[in-house]
Amino acid sequence: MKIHEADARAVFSKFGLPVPPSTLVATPEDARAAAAELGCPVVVKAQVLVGGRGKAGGVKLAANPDEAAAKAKAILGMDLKGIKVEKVLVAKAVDIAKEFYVGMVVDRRSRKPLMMVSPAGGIDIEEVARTTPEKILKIVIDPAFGVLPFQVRRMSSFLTADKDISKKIGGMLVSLCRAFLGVDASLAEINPLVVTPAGEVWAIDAKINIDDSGLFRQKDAAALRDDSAEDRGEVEAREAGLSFVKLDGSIGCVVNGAGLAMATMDMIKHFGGEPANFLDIGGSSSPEKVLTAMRIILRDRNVKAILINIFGGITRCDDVALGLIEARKHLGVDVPLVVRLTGTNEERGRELLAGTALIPAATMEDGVMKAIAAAQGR
Amino acid sequence: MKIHEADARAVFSKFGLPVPPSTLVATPEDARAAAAELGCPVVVKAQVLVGGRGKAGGVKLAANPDEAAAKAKAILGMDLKGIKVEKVLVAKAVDIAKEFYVGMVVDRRSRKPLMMVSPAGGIDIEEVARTTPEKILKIVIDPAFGVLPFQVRRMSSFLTADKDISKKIGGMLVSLCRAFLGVDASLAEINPLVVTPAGEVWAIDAKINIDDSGLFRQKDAAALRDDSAEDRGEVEAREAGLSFVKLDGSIGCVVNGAGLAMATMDMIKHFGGEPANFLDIGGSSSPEKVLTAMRIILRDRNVKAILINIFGGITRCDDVALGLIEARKHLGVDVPLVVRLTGTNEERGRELLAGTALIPAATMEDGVMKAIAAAQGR
Amino acid sequence: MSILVDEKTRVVVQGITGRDGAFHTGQMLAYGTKVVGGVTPGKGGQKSEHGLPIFDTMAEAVAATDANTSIIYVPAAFATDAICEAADAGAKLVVCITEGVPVLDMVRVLPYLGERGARLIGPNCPGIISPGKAKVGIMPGSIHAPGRVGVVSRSGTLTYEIVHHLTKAGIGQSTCIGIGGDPVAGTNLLDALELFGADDGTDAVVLIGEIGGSDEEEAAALIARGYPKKVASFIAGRTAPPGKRMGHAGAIVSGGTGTAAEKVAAFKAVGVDVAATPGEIVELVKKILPAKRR
Amino acid sequence: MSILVDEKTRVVVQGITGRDGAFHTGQMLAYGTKVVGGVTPGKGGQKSEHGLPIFDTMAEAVAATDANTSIIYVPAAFATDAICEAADAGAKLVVCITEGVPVLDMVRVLPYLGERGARLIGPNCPGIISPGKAKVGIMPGSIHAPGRVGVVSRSGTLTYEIVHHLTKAGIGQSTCIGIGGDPVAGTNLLDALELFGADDGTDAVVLIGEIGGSDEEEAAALIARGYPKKVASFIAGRTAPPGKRMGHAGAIVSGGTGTAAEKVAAFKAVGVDVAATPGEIVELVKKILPAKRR
Repeated sequence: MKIHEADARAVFSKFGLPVPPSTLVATPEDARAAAAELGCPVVVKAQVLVGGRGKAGGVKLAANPDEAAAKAKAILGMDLKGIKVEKVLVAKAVDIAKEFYVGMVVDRRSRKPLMMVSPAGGIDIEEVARTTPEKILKIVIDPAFGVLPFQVRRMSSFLTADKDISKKIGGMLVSLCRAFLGVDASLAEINPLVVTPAGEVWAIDAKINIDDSGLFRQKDAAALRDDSAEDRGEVEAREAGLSFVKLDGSIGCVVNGAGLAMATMDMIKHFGGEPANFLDIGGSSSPEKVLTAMRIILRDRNVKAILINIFGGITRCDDVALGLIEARKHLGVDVPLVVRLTGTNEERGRELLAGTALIPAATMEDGVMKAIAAAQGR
Repeated sequence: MKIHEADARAVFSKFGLPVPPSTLVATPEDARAAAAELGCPVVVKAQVLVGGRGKAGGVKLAANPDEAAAKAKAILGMDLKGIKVEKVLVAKAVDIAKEFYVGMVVDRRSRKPLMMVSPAGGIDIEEVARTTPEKILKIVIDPAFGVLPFQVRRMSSFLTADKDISKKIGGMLVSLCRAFLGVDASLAEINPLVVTPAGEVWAIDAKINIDDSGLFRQKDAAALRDDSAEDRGEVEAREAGLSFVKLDGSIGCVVNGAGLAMATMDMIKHFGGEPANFLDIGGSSSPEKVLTAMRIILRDRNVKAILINIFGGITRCDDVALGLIEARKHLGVDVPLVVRLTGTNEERGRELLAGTALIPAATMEDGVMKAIAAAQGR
Repeated sequence: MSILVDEKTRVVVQGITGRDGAFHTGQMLAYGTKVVGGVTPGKGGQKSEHGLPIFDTMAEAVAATDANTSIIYVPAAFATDAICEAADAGAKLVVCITEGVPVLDMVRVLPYLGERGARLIGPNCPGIISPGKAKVGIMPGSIHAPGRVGVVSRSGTLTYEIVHHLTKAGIGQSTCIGIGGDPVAGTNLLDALELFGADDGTDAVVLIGEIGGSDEEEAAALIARGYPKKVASFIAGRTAPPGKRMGHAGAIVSGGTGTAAEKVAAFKAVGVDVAATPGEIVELVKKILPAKRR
Repeated sequence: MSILVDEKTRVVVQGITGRDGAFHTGQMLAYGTKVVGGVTPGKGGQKSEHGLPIFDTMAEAVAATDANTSIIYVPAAFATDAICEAADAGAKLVVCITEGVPVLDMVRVLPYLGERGARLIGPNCPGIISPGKAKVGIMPGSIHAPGRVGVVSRSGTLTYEIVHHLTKAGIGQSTCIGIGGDPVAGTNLLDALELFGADDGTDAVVLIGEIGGSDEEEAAALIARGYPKKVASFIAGRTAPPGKRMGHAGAIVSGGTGTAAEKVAAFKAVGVDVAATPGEIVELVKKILPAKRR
């Protein structure tokens, strides 16, 4: 789960990272007042959960309160990658002598947290990783200790030869690690970590993603969720325990299991169709989940046919069949439904669907072919 | 390092353990006031760092403030195993339906913290371990997690079948583990953990020993040290980085290394002498340490001879020799000094001591024999 | 032969009284798996609907049943504890079906298991089956057949789809293992490859990967260093858009890495064919199986 | 033959510029140990007083010198970090001389080392020596002689005393290892016994114990289960009063357990003789050494 910069700054502050003072505002007038109170220059930053807002004009410097109001006015209401900017952060600007990247993720390979630092700060770290990987130092962290002093020394001396600044950055690395472990983060980044000409260090941008699986015990973080950057269907799906990603094609997909759902999309494309979505109804199924899935898909006017592809394991085919029957009853299903059911309780599922207008398919390939044909009106 | 019950109660409270309210006082009048404020009955408990104070009459129940004052008067100034009682704790008494033992130590065998619980609370747990070991459940703790829920369930259900009380005790186990890990404890005990007839749970006694090696990072705990229960020599020795234990014999020992120091005592006894002390001047030696060691030993009027037994490794014989020369110069050395020096820089040490009145010994056994003879005036 | 589970596997079900736990216990028993008991704290002493003894703790369950394996169906908030409890009680294989276990818990769990000599499969996985011997998971037993092809997969149902094709084509499996869709897995693709590599009963391996991470690239590197068995592959997510998590926490193309195209290229570079559709895997396996064993 | 250190041991000294570190580096070099460099953060690039290269980090030191062993002389507050750094850099044996390391740090350090395949000796120990081959510690080299008796001890100087007696009596040592006086040791009595048990160059073992804990009782149990070598013993602290810590954090008789009498009895019960004085160990060893090897 992504959280807003303003919230990530608050988490960082709580864990002792130096973050320039800032105020979150929703109007140009409040931006002016905030700028006056903080002291100028300030940076006005769009608060949207999409990347690249700087390049898109969502971050602007203001030399005085009036300019802050004007910049806020320009940014508020702006459309950034489909998201309307509702709030801006007015943050005290700091002079920049150097910019570093500092970040932390969980590493699949070592199965441990990984800290990454680079002297190439302020730019896209994935670009750095591709073009100049030697500029990134990666350090595996043991959660029983957090980042160890020898690791801190290695990283901070990788960034700078200045002992004084190196020590300050070391303190930030320790705090970042505590914050990461403390909030069940899946990603935490300071990009850039700035050194001022006077030798101060600041985290002038803050990014934290929280592990969705950790939210049950991170109540404070869970309250920070902002759905506005998400498709309505994706929000609804998540709340119902489904996983849904909207695409641009014409064939809706209801599948159990993420791998099979991806493979279904891939096969539709392979045989010349276009999937309208990724949708995984998850493991332990219930008729309600299927009903919700159908409702979300049917809302998409591009959808010309729906393929239900179920290979039952923990998901039971009879549960799916019951959900489909409910959907036919309660939702205006005006597109062809192709249904493939195999696996746990498959016979009972087929029995339940016998005699309905649903188009049965014997195999996944058969189902994909029939759905493509149906979508093309054949 | 042992800390007082009052301080251990404060640590427990900080980590969320239910501890009955109490007040630390130094006079009967203050005990009366404390009892009145807390509400009676209260328990008046001698605050001394020695075990068995209950049996020795250092813990008394008082039904009203006047009785509290009287009991405090009886306890204050009392001599408990050589320690004068300077303060008493006046604690609100709770009704006792059941008493359990709960404790935590570091286990040498598993090299992990170990939690121990027993339904035989309120009595000496080492006695329980000897006579009815089946009444103690021991659980190894992984510090990366602290005590895990399944371990909590095992321990609390070992203590009681009552689900409600079991749950409350479970919470106490979690808190005790956090306290233990949080203060670098080497031992933490709640004995007894009391269940009241109404089903409340209370930690009515609190004992915490802090790992001396952890004190450098446990500043709060380090401030709780009370030397009053210790021999003056032991305190002075510790402050000088030496390890000293006073005994009742006539032969003072200055040895490097705890094992060799013990073996020296053992050999003195083996050959018919009586050691006056255990004294380990430690590893990295300095002439000052030797000087301090001599000063501490010479204070004991029982000492009739001193044996210096050094096998140099990280300790250098020349450092020891310089210290002995200083001691001869600055302290009134009026007993025979038998000196055995072997190992690192042994020749330089012997050279430095050549021509002094010190009695040289070729081996440890030779030194022990000469020291026994000297102490017996032979 | 097979890996990790076989006729000697003795299973305790943690969460045996839950809906899924109870259902799949029945399915495992029906398959012939030696399920010897279950654990649900507070229900110790009762019998499950299958007539199996229920224990309050794994320690009691292992002591009473001599189990060596556990399978976990408890809710996510209790799964970490259940995994640790199983390993601490002496289970040498722990299969965690539960999804939604915090990743930082897994980071701490794996060393805990390592110290106790236990292996974890999962979490968020379908489990493991050695056809004809034991099924410790939620996969439909009927689609499997005993044989000499090992299957390892990051997916659940997609594995069933592919195994179903293999079985229908007369190609049996030594063991099929679903490692799960989370970023930190107790047993990963490389671990499974190594186990199959050392298994006398496995002639070839089917590797079912997906977008996200670099496990497939590492598997390709392992194969390049000299792997004793032939491998055929399928990669899910060729049409997945970047930046979107495709169900699994680990299935995400970010910053242009973790794409299906990269993984397909990595495999092809080391001579591992990649099927375009699940069904096509049958032809690839026929090509790599030793002639006498087809 | 010997255990853990020999001619192939290549040592980096952590804390080489400190008083003790510098002194004992000189002593180790004089003994013939292959000390290949040192680490002191902030002094990388300089040379030690012995002419050895100094590095800022263990990673650099290991990369430049191909070291496999580290010895640590840094102050207690930095020792935990130094141990972890050594293991993380690839040192397979880490000897920590420093005393005063928090016990709960050791609890966390040991799994960290285990994951990296590293062994720790210490902390608060004199180190290890394989006479004539390598000395990685602070013991006086001159008192040792090559031979076929293994020595393991919870003590430092007491070990020197006993080894000195052995050498003077013409009994050489395969390896002498001081495990240290702290309650949690990286290598304990049992570990050392097992290593000596498997060492072709060791004919008999001298075990030097002391009051506190139950390591000696566990060693006796190990011997009772069938130990391949003969053992002779000495136990320090027969006259130690209960409840008093005798220098070592682990040397305390509490609640009537951990007494010398118990340990002596445990050894005698399994046929291990216990010397009354350090010098008496010579006679005991002569009794148990195979005739041809005396």
